[in-house]
Amino acid sequence: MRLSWMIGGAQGMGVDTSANIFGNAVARAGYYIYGNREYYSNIKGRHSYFNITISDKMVNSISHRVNILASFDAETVFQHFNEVSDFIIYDTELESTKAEMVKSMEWEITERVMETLKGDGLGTTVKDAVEYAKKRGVKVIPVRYNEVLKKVADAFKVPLSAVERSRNMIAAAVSYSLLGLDKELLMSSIKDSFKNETFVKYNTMAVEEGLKLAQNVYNLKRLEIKGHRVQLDGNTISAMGKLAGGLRFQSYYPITPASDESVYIEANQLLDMKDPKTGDTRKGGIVVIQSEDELAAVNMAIGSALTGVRSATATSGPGFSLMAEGISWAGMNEVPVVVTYYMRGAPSTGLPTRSGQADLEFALNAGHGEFPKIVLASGDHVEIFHDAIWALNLAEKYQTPVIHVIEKALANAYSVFDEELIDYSKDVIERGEITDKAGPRFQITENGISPRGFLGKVSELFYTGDEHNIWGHITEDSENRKVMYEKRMKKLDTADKEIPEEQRVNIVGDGDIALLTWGSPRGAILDIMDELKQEGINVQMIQVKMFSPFPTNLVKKTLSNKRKIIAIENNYLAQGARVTALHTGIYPTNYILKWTGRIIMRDELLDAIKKVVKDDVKKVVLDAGA
Amino acid sequence: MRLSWMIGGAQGMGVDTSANIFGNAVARAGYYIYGNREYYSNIKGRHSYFNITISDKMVNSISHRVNILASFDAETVFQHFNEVSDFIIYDTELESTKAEMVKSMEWEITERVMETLKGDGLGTTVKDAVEYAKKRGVKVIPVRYNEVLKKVADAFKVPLSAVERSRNMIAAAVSYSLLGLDKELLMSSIKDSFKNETFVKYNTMAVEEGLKLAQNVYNLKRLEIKGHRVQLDGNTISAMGKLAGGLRFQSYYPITPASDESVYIEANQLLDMKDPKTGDTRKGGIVVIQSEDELAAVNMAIGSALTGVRSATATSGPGFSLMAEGISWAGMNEVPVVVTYYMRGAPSTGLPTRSGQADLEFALNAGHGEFPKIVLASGDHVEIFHDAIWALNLAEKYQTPVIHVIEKALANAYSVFDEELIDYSKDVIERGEITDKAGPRFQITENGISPRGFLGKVSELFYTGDEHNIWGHITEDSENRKVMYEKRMKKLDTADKEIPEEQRVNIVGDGDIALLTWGSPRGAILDIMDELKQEGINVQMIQVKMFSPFPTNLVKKTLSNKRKIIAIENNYLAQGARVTALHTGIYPTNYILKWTGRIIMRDELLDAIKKVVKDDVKKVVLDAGA
Amino acid sequence: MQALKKEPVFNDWCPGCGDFGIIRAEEMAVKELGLKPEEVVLVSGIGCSGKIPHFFSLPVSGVHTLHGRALAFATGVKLANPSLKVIVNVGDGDGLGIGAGHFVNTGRRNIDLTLIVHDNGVYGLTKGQASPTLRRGEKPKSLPRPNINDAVNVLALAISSGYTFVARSYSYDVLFTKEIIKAAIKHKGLAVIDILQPCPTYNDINTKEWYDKRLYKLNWDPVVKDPSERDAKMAQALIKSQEWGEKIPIGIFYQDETIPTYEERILQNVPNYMDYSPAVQEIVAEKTPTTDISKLVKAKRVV
Amino acid sequence: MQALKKEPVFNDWCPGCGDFGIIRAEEMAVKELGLKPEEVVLVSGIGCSGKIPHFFSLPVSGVHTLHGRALAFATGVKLANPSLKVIVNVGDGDGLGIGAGHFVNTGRRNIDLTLIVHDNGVYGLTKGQASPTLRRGEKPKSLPRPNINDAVNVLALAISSGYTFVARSYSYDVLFTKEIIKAAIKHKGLAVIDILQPCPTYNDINTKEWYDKRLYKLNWDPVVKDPSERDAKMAQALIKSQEWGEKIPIGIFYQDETIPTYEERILQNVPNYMDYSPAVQEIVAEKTPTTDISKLVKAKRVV
Ligand SMILES: Cc1ncc(C[n+]2csc(CCOP(=O)(O)OP(=O)(O)O)c2C)c(N)n1
Ligand SMILES: Cc1ncc(C[n+]2csc(CCOP(=O)(O)OP(=O)(O)O)c2C)c(N)n1
Ligand code: SF4
Ligand code: SF4
Ligand SMILES: [Mg+2]
Ligand SMILES: [Mg+2]
Repeated sequence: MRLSWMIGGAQGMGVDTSANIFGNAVARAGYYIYGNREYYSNIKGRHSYFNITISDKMVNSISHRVNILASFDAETVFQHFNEVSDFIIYDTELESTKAEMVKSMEWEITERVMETLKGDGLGTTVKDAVEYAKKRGVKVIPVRYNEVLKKVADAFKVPLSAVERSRNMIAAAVSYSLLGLDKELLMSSIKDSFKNETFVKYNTMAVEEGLKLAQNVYNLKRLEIKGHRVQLDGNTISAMGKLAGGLRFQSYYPITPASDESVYIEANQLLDMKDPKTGDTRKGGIVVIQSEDELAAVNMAIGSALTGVRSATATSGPGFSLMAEGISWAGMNEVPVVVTYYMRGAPSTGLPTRSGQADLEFALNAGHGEFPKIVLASGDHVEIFHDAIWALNLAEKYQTPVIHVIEKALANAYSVFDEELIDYSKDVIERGEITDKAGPRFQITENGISPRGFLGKVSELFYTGDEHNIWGHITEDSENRKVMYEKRMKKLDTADKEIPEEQRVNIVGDGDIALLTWGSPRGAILDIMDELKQEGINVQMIQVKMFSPFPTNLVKKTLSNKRKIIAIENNYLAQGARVTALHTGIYPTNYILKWTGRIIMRDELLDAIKKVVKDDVKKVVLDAGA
Repeated sequence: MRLSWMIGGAQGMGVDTSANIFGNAVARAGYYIYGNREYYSNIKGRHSYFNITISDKMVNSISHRVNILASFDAETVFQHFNEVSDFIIYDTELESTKAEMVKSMEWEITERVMETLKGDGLGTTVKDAVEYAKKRGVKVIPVRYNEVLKKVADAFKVPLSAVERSRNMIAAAVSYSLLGLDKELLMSSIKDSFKNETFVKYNTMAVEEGLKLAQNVYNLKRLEIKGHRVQLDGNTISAMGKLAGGLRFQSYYPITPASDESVYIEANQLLDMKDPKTGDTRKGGIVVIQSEDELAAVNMAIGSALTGVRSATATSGPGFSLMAEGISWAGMNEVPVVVTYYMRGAPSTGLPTRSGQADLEFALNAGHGEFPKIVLASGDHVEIFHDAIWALNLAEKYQTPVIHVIEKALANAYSVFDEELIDYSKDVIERGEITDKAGPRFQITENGISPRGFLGKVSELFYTGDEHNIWGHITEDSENRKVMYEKRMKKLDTADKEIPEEQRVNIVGDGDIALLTWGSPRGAILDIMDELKQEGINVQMIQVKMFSPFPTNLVKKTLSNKRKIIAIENNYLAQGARVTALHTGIYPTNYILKWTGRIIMRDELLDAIKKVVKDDVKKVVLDAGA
Repeated sequence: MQALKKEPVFNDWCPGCGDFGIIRAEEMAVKELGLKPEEVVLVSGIGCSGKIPHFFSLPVSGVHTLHGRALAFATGVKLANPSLKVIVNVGDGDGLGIGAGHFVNTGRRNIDLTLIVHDNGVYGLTKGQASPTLRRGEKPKSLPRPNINDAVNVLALAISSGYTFVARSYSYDVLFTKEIIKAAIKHKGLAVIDILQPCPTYNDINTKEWYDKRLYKLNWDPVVKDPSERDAKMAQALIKSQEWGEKIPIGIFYQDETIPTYEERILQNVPNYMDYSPAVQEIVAEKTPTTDISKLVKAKRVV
Repeated sequence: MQALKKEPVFNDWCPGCGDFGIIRAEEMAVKELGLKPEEVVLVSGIGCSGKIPHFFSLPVSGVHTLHGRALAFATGVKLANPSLKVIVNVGDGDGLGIGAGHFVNTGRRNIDLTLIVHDNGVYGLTKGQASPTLRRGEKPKSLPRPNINDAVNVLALAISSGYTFVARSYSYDVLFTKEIIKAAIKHKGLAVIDILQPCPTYNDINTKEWYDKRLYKLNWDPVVKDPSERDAKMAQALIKSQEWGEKIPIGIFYQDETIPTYEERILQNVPNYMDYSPAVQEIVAEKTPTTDISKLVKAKRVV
């Protein structure tokens, strides 16, 4: 069972809040949820929307076509009328608003909307858009938002403007009615969401009114729930993983979509920590510093790591570009530092609030020169959590920078899942080779790993970005260079030997068609595997999680003798497949790619795979999503 | 005919000057020369040396084993006594100096020297080192430098310190005697090299004295010369190419080994320029600006390029890392900008004055996101010249950043060659699609190239690092994103179609053993092909010059059905071969690699290839050179 | 997609944003000075403020660059084509956080540019984090806890770095701001205007009401008429720049045209730089280079 | 290669380099203050000056970082382990050219660090290009033409950026420099010392002879004893910082311990920061995490 719901509205109008509350209420009824957020690089006024899938099983994707569209402004109708299958909730007072009057809508979109409507012999008003949908079997639910709000305002004897922010909750409430779930769940969700009593009151009443405006259609039943469930977005869960993993220092410079992670850590800076000797718990503080730029951010984290403190920074493309030099220093000096790399629409400033997977090869090669670098990419929220801990371990074990890739598509999306999935009592903390004795920092060893002392614990420790001898002092000697360089590089071989390949790639299914992917497309793929099977298409998902060191043998073996290898990525060049080809010599036979900055959705992916398999189309370019 | 000569001494003691004068004099006798410079990242006191090969044919490599070593300090003897085959010139007064007394020598080296000498039952003095060489058939020429200098000082009635800097010229003179060439050539070379009359006098007398201390051994004859010959290092010839190619703006931040290029341009800022209409020549100025960092350098060049001015910057690893973000902006905004990338010992500060080829994959992938980038790497001085012009053309034709890779091994080496090789009357200037009409900057076209207007010539031009519409205004529209992104990426396909693959890869020889290389190793390979043939080893050199767009078809065809493919590179990972594999699916069978920061020399390479071919050794790691 | 005529760009700043006052003042200044549109280039950084070139109502050109790097781009544009009027708009985070290095070092060059700092105390576009001009201990509504960094003194920093025109204005006083911008553009040399720009969305401390009761206009002579006056005028400006609290001065703090511009300094080495700048040099004559490097080659001849 | 005991590092500065005076003074200062070697971390940038940790004769630790980034590394070291004494040595190009952004923004934090600027007017290690402290029109022997950039006023910049201890010294006056360094290390907060450091190899203008006849020692009270004195003391320091020419003052220009350090500001949010800092927290107990995030998880429960 799956149901899709979308709510849209201008930025600053509370779309997020209502989407969270709506989702939260549905989750309380025992449903799993995946919700994706789309918004402009803008503070107020531009269109944003949340697209949610509700399911009785765990779900990790959204659908382009939604059952219900909850709108309370004109732009949402224009941007999405063509994506709805069942219901459109809209504001009757806006019926005569024309597309060309909506100034916040980009003219490219307006033009397309007008074309579509005119192509159907319609005008260009909200009413026409709704009409267009109606003709295609969509039911419409007109709402007189201002009337409802006026009621609320009157009841509390406040001006209309005071209750303005409940508008979005009305839209949520109307759609909630359609589901047929207990009203109480929604009410309690509201109560838990607002700290401010007055807001609870306004919203409760607005919702009461909204609920009256539609009736149960979908008949959702309350499901039984075992254990606890959590609702988490990618930024937060990454922060949680890092904290559990022993992160004690995070530097950052604000950037979308990375900074929410750091802001969360800062807000939760004081944590319970168990004393390993006494077993007592006491509060300890994490240092979080907002730096002046990303050059400072990465180098502060490196400096901190030298004292033996688990240290990280988080950024996205533009900031990561600025970190290349520092990463190279960390590689040269064998410093365990984690960079959480939130990928967004690139190149350059690109689409700052949209998603993308176009920085993978940059992440792998960032920083001049050769040094071991570990790069891993998570595919869903639960993976992010454990990978965040893993990244901190890998950094210390191999004494080298680790890049943890998380896409905006995961960062700003949330999912509801069983809490036990992020039980971390079985996640280990491995600190690698540590010493508290003075001595040469860069001892030549067989596996490349040298015992590491900490600044402040051991004296006469030396570091330099220049080539150095075992003591960390500069030397240009040719023989030392040869040996020291090799020692560093060997760590990547050691890591490659030690880290089980099974942990570096997720292989699901056993079909003869390989879906080669990484990161967020995992969700859509997993969510359509059953449907594909029903269509007679047996696939196997090969989701590469670690690109360096690359799980060459397992991937090679798995890709061999496949009927088709379809690369599925959110970029133009199929970079994950390129890296795979570099290591295995195996190239994809087909491509399903998307670079619009929007997440790959399960329905468009299903169609695309069918096209590839049945019509043997070489390459499908996806573009769903406003 | 080939003869190798080396001179060494402490930094700041004029080793370069004497090497240049010596080479210059020999060149005047009709010989071709290749000279490589090695020095520490230090201003005064550390060991530096010049290794020169003299030949009657054009030569592009040096030999590890040298015929003559001209020394005038103790460290030079210790660092090189083991590399000489015929003559060591040394200072008798230093005979009792022990290796362990030479504080400027790194202890790793001292230890090795002492071990070698002790292993031969010798002590650790200069005398012992000389003895060691003698035992192996090397003739020694002891010189009493102070006596000679005292003579000079007395003659001019100046203190000894005033003529101290002629010490190196004495060493050069003694070795010059061995060659048997006209004294006059050396004298005139001195005269042309020093502006200061007094220095000419001191040096002339010192040389007169020096010449007396040895006799003709090698019997070099004066050769006939047709046309002119020039003596040029990589920094200078790159600057010359850029200037001929129409460069009008260069920004830079000081960094070894890049900044000499910019300093040269600045010093020659006022150039003769022909007016295309009148044909008259007038002076025009190039703007050269020393910026506050490389972030500024690259962005200044980009800003300048927007006005239609051919613009470039030059840097090496650490600086290039800082340019990644700017390069991504230039890619997004389709700005023709050239970055001359001088590769040196990496990672991080690495070996700042040594060479390396370890930044290739970084250069290819620098900057977040996907955008066309053209990357070309020159293999010798003449290539640098024409490639510098080519790079400027490519940047404008494809409106995108071009990275021109030059290694330190070429930058600080010089060669003497026929001037006609850098005749640029046949080099064309192609500016690509230019418009002087106002209109959308980023028109969607079939080949991805949009007519480009210049800031200041056309009004209402807009640029932004955000995704933009045809007018250069920000838009997040999904459909525009798809099309605009594709338009940009298509330019790389267009370039791939238009640039003949033959220009992108040099294929020399027709053997069934492929020597797959790029950049500076070209010289050593070309210089040993005859000897290999004599050994029954028939090779073909495949020198990739352009890595993006990669000459896939030609390289694939050429590499197919080879008995062996040997990757020869100055790095650890064989990055050029990796990129080749990515595009062709063909991997090397063997590797000859070197990452000590020293250039690949023809004698060690010859040995290594023999080992690979005859003994079937999988990988040979080179390490010649102090 | 291929719109034949340019559609107007939607200005998506928040209602009431102080940036509206800046753009109006800047448009008026450009207009009143009678500058030709194709000679005006607006260069901006990244932030709410950085979008300004896209929103400008006059047919000038605009380059929306990178966060922190606007001055570097602007320097390239200006030096390649010194006939252009280049105006640079940056956010306070943009110009003084990530861009502080360029802020300082551009000062050393005294290029004839106008730099406008949108000083709102926050990082607007990334949701209201503290910017370098927010004072320690202050907690605008977007911060979870009071700011723990001290504020930078923009004006003193500019003076210490070599800016030769240093002023402060207030974005809601459009006419005054317009006059200051005009003076800055007319100034021969590097000008900076720190414009106090309320951000009603995130900064609920430095609001219109807050400023209205504090701001007063300087009534003095900030101009260095002779190098001998420099030290004194600079000192008075530096001292004045410390004033912040109950009373906050706006106006021109310091102006010195006795220092040569960077362009004039280039002229010493390139005598025809102004009329034969890189932007007007022709580099190609019938496909071949116009540049004659034969003298350079000759200098490297060995025979 | 695997030397068992550490060999002495060869100091490869040029004979007569002013850096020798700085290293001697710094060593003496560390010694006389009785600091424990393992508690002292020298952090340096890239340049001739940047090599200083490798040449230090005391068994302290050293981090030779990146060009321009020393302050960022130092900030990380210090905040992760606030019990360390962190001394930062930078070149003038390093600290005020490429590093100017960190110079300014570190000022805003008042971290308890000591920053020493090796002010030689040139980029030593890259062969003598003009550094940001070289004055316009000057042509040291390494420049082909006179410098066309203005010099930055290091002291005024530091004061405008928030440094709470601002001094100037002279490297050939080792004892005086030592005392200033001691005062800077003892200072609670961010200290900067601009040390005039002759570079005999490239800078033949600001030589020993040149300085010897110009330098004089400040004889005043630079200390802000109460916040009410701040403006006046700052103003006097700013004015004094302009003095350069026939007379050049050295000494402490400004000192203010009434402003809380960054560490103190962290303490407001993390009460046990000084004795339970990140560096002393144990993150692992028998291979498993010591950190308990269950409260955070609970807060995200839907059911
Ligand atoms: C290198 C880099 N880091 C971070 C960002 C994210 N970013 C976008 S706008 C902004 C701050 C904007 O603040 P400010 O400069 O004060 O401008 P305002 O929005 O307040 O006008 C930041 C940090 C970026 N675009 N590039
Ligand atoms: C990012 C980067 N750019 C450039 C360089 C090259 N570089 C090395 S030292 C130096 C300048 C040194 O000058 P300064 O900081 O004044 O120190 P000094 O040598 O005078 O002590 C430069 C530019 C570098 N190492 N890194
Ligand atoms: S966030 Fe602030 S600065 Fe940005 S547009 Fe809104 S009001 Fe203006
Ligand atoms: S170049 Fe100058 S600063 Fe560098 S070591 Fe030599 S004298 Fe000192
Ligand atoms: Mg701001
Ligand atoms: Mg310096």
